[in-house]
Amino acid sequence: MKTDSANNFVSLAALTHGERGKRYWRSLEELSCSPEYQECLHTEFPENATEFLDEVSRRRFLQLAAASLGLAGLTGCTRQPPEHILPYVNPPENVIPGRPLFFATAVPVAGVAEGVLVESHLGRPTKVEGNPEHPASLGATSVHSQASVLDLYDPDRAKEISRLGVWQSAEDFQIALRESIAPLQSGGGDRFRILTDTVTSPTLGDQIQAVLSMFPGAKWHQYDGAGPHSARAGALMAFGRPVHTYYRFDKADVVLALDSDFLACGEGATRFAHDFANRRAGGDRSDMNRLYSVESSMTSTGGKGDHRLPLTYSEVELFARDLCAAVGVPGVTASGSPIHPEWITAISHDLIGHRGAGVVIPGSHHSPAVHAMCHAMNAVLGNVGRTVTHTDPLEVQSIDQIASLRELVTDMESGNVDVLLIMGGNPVYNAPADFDFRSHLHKVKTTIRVGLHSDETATECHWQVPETHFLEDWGDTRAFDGTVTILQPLILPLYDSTPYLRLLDSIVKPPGRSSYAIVRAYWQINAGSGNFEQWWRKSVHDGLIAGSALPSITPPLKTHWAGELASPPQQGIELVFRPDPYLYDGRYANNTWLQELPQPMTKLTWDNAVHLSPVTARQLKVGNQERVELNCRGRTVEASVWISPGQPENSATIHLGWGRSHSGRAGTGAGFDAYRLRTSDALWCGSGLQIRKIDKNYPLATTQLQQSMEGRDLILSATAAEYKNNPNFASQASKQPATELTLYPQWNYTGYAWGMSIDLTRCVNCNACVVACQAENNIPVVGKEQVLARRAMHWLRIDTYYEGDPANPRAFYQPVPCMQCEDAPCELVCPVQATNHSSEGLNDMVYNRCVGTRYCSNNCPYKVRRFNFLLFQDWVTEQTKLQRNPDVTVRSRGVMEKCTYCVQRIRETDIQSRVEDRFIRDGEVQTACQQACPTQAIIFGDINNHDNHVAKLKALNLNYALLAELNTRPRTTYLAELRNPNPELKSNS
Amino acid sequence: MPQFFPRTANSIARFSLLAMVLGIGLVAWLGAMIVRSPYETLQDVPRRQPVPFSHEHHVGGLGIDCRYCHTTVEESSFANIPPTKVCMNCHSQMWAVAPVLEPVRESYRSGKSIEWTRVHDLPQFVYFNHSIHVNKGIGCETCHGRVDRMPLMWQAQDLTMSWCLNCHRDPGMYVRPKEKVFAMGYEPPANQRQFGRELVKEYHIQSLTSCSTCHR
Amino acid sequence: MTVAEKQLRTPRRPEPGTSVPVIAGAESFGTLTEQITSVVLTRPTPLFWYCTFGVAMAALIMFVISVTYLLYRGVGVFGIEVPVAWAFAITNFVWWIGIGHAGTLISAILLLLNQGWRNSINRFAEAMTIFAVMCAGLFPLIHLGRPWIFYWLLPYPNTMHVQPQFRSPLVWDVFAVSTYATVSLLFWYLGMIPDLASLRDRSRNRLAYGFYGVLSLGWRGASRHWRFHETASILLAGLATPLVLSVHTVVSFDFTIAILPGWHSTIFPPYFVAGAIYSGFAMVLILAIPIRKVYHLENLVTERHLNNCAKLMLATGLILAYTYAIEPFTSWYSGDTFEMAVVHYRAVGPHSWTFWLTLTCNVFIPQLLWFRKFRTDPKRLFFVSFVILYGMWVERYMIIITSLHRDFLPSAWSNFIASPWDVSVLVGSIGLFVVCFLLFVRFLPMISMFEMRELLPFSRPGGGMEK
Amino acid sequence: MRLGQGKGLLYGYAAEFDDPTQLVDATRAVRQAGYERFEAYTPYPIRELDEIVPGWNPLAAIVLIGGIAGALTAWIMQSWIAVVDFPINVGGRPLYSWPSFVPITFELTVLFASLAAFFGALGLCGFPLPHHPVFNLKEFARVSEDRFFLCIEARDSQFNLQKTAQLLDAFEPLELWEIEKE
Repeated sequence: MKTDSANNFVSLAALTHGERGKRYWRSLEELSCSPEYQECLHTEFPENATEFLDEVSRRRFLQLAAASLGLAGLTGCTRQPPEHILPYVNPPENVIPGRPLFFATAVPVAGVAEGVLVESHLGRPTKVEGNPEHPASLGATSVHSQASVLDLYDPDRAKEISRLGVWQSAEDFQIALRESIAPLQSGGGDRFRILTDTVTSPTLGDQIQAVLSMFPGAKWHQYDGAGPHSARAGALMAFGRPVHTYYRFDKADVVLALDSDFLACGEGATRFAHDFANRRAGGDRSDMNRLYSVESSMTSTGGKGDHRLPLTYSEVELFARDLCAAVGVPGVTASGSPIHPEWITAISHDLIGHRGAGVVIPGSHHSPAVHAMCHAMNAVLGNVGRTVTHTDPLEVQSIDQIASLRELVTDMESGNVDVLLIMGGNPVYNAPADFDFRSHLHKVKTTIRVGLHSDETATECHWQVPETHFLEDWGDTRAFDGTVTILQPLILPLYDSTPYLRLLDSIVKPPGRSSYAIVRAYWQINAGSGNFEQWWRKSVHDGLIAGSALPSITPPLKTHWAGELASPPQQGIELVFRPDPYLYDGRYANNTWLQELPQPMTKLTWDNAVHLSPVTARQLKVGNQERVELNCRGRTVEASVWISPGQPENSATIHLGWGRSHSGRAGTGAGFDAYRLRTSDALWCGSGLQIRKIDKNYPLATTQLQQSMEGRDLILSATAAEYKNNPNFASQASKQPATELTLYPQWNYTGYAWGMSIDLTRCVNCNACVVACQAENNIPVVGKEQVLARRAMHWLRIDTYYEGDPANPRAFYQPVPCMQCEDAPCELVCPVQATNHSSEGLNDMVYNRCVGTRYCSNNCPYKVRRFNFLLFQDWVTEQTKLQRNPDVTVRSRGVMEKCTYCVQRIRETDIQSRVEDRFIRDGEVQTACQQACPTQAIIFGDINNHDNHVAKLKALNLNYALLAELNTRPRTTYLAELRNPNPELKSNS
Repeated sequence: MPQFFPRTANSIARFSLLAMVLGIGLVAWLGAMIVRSPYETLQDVPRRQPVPFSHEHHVGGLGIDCRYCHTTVEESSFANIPPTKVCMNCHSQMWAVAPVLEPVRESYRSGKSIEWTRVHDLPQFVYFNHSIHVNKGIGCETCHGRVDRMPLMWQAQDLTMSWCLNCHRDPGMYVRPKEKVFAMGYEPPANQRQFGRELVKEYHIQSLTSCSTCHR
Repeated sequence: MTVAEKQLRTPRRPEPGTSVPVIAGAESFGTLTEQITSVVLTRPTPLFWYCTFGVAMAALIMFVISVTYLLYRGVGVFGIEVPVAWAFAITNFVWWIGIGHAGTLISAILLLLNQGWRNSINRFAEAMTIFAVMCAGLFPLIHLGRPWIFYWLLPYPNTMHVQPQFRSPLVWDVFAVSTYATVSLLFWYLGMIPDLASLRDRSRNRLAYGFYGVLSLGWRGASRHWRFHETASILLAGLATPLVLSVHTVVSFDFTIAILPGWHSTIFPPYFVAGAIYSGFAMVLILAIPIRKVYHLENLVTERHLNNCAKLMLATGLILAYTYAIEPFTSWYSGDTFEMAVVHYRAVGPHSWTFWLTLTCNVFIPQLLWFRKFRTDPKRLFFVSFVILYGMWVERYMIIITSLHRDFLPSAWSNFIASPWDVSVLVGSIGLFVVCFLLFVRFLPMISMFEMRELLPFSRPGGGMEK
Repeated sequence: MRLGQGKGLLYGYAAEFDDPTQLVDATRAVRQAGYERFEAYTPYPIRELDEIVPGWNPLAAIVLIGGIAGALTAWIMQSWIAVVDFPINVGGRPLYSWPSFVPITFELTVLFASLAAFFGALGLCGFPLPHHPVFNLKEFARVSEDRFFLCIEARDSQFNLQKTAQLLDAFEPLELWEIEKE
């Protein structure tokens, strides 16, 4: 609920010192009073003066030189160098220079894909958009899909075949491969092993099977560092067979997330968020769904919850058990000491009250028991078949990956492996520490590694073979519901790379078959009857194979396990591992967009940290940005501390995927490696963690130092009930001055008037919009040192505020782009008219006119303007040039920039419509953020036309303008957030 | 030191004072002239090309329509430079062995593009769109001049921003009937102002002078 | 008995109501002229001059190096960030401009008020103005993201057909500062012409004669020269007086026109002007005290001058103290959350040290000036002036930083951290100033001789003198 | 050159005083005697001479004109640029938002007026004029120090070698000089 602004000294002091009803704190540093913060208070010139060369700018040295030469070119009095045009020799079909083309394909993340359309400018894939027809996307995209295009152009990708670091030709490799595996065939090939990432691609699976049939003794191991190991185990418990499960939140009234961050990350998140938001903010918002979140770390989903209960990992299991008992899962008895009984009763009543319309979803990283119990509850509550769907596993071959990897390791140890073919994954980096994969790997005669990067594994293998990026070659993959997409290439391979398919094919058949041929061949057999050509064209064009979703199954529930549920012991501090929301298991570590993308809750960039609750931190006497040594049963790693409000006590969460040693210029050395603590017996949670403080400070680059609202009405929110009583609470709270009070008459806009509405109820803090904006608008990455210096360049940021008790605060998300104020303060103070208003009410920013006084930024109350303090734009790396959007100016040093409402898109559509002599239709222009948003929290359009979606939203009584009292008259307005707490459950609402 | 300065010093002093004032003015004026001069704008400077392609011959002489080569001018921002294949459509038959056309044949054989030098080269931060102009009755000639009289291509206008604005302020003075867009040597009627105004109405032309019209 | 003899014989009596005469000790037209011109023409340059010049030159070189690096790497070498996009450079700009103001005040306003005592300090006060404004002018330039196109802030016929945006205070600044610099320069030079003639007539070598001969434009001291000279001086003084007030008002507009809490305040113009004169007099004294000592000008720049300057400082200082007091009141009275937050964070925020240091330097310590000892004893006065000058820099720094670093959206808050380059450029600019000033002292008449002559007995027909 | 020693063409007679009182008396007498082409040279301004030595002073008028010119230039320039030359919507303010035009108008008024004052004064003094007959007299150097000269030009209709000399002599100058043209 909003808090009214303080209006005298006394209450201001109170508010900032934290005695006014709810407890506020200024920033966590201050809360924890770390010496580092104290120092920051007093010293004005600490060691890290902002301009000293950081990673990014160190490698930018050449660019600086280039830039300073370039400066000459920027000044008025020199001519630009002659430019050359290279026309096609034979023009390809339907390529119109100056107009992009869109191709359907899918982005596979750990084998689970999201259907996308990829924008291509004269053969350069530049931007990924969602595929509206694809079930996993529905037009939206995840963070990873958006960032995947940068992976393609990653200058640190493996570029050539090499043996022990020496360059080899593809032919040499073929020969070597034959020679090494040919002798094995005699012995049935049991000394030949293939290790892959999780494989869902039918064709690839088929290829592997073909190889296996040629080497009957050979074994195929799969390992994915952050894969759904315990989900599978849980399914085995519950059903006695591996089962894949997904959920239909559009049908769910009550959702209980047991340590699950289903809205922001994990397979299907994009779709889940979409369905969830529609049930939450659909129609007249009279029937909102309700979300309970019980979790062991602060996540976006938790922050979104109507009720959030922070429990340690093991407590969550106990909680699940008590809940099972409460909803009447046969055989399950409540644990001796029920934690938070009022929660159990409230939630169980709610769930039982909504039989068939509830969802109990476990976190993929949680224990098998919790998964089993969730299955059981969903079954008992009759949700299965309605809100919960079971199918066969997505994987071609579902195996216990840990066991499989253990087997491989033991065989390597005993020297039973001659040839090991590692395709994808990165076991040397992310295999459980107790496996000691690295040293055993050296016992293998020939190790062949096919992968995108020359990473930890590649450097330990004899052969290193570059893999093709999914945008470079043909293939296929499955979505969360099993829907198959045929991947089509958008660009020829940038490097001399070998796709899996061709590699495996060359083992069983004479080499030379293209991936295209292989994929076609597979589907020719499996497409079923009918005209294959048509089928093929349609499938490729649509980006999915119609009706390829896996059929739903209803496996009988087993409850034999119910009796022997042991209450997991907890001693000391629990260590919880989670896949990183952005880097996943570390495979995206070299993606600078993801590295610099602020983490959902902490807004950290370029680092991971061990998350501790304020209380635990105080007990350990550690503060933010201090270094500690984590000691988990003898294994130690040095980590930096981040105090996370909402983190349960005696529990430390760390994200996997950081601290890479061979990742590339961006990923190497960023953060610390959590895998070093991770053992096969405690994959996701290890107890008995010792934390020892080291006297070392380690600056963490966060983009938001202050996470309290200081009692200002920045985010208006109310409960559903309050909203029913007073539908106009938002408009009443906003302090928009009356028009007649202003000195000057209002400017009136005929024709189009572009505006945006952002629905705070829908936003789930997934940050897809931020990356989308970065990709669309050629926004540079600045590097950790510059983020520390408060110079991050994101045009769009998601402010995350906490309110209430630091132990379990309520979180608020607020995406903040340029507000495009009608009475823009920034324009008034620009001395050179570099920013001013367009006839359609856009707050134009003219980079080429900007002289860089930065006055506009000072005068922007929303601080959404970004300045190129140094040469942030990468001018030398050829690959990154390929990614640039040709419709957006590439800004150089010394100019201001900011969100433009994607004016390039507006203009293109505008011109198109005028050529056709018509008006722009509603929704025809989509901003990049809007298009990416899974929950349609962002709606953009012409507000002069009252039939438009955006105009209707702005007409809602929830609509309010940020800082309206300043009379800037923003074109971007917000819809106040509504929550739906359970009246039965008083606490935390 | 009685009478240090000679009598002439007076006139010298006065003159140097005058010279200083005039000098400053002159420098300023020169600067202004230079930035507007072909030296800076490259206006009217024929560019050297790998193949001395003559618009005069092809357009003026043979009367080939602009769109035969610049195919995308009506549908895209970019007017498209013809692929080698387009040249070879004719030149595989006529002048099939002319040495001057060797680069074209070479390109066709090797598949390597011909490197044309850009004549109308706007800065990177300016986004010009051909399709909208052509579709709203702005003739090629208006910006590109009498292409049918250019043996080697040159830039007929200075392409400065103020030049763009002339038309964007008052399109009526430059617009012509759509069917005349690709015509060379079109004579605007005497009552262009009034006639233009009608066309502007008919074609729904709006004069956009917002910055984001061209700068994005 | 010649006039000179009479003058030398006449005992000096302090003017009614004062303790010390404007000119202490016996002086005649000749001795006076000799004393001042000899500094330039005959007397050997003192060691003090060489030492200070050496140090200042070193600082100046550092300035050049810093600016070169700045141009090479970008304005990001400074500590500036978002939200604190302005910091040291703008602080320095305001500080230097402010210092300039005292010069104009002394030369113009005191001239109009017919304050004879000003005659001995106005010349180098004006010089100080010019060099201070010069230093000030550099900062907005090097502070631009793309300094090489600074001229876009000026209206001129260009091929882009785009002109400056006249609603922006920065454009006002450009006009105000350049006007101020020009007018100060004209005023300064006009006043110097007769004295340049004195130097010309007394210079013994051809080079010097030529140099001062050209500069003095052929001044002969004819009565009609004096007629036009006097009228022009009075008119320029009349023009410079509103100008000097307008300049710092416009500078304060840079902040008041913005909507930031802590900036958006109507009290700023008078507040800034007072502050400017305050710091300006501090600088005048910091320059005057050592110089009168080194060049033995105690009889021309007397205790009386120090006393008067000190009194003016005290007065403007009290005005400043008042505004400090009224600011929190108005923000409290407005009941505006943001305004109050700024006041709050000024007092207790991460930059609170600036606030308390400001109060100490500009309010508490200057109260010592109530004591006569501190107004007349050169050492003590020098100390107080120095504190004030420093305090005024910190004040501007506080105004800029504390308003920017915590404004409307807490999510965008930050704590500014300066970079070494911020400091080197500031120190370097001081070097530039001192170098210019020392050159002025060495080669130009640092005290207005013709105005001093008017203060001598028997300078008026009938034997009187100027009051 | 003392009287009678001159060879070259005569520019005029100059009487050298060390007392402003004498100078003023002498000048007044010379004026009464009907001379027009004479000039008093002093080391500092002596207001009494203003009434005695003939001449006019249009400086104030020049400055006024300069000021008006400045004001008009500024206001017209700003309004024209904002409203006519390139009308741009800046922050929703009207094109002719005149209050913003005041500061620059004021500044340019002052600038133009000051320039007028300075160059007006120089012009009226006839500067630069490094060469002048009076400089032929070595002793004239002291006029910028402590001596007061009264000089009557030979081209004055009243000028007469004896009479003029006597007239000046009557005021007991330290010296009576004759100044040559060359």
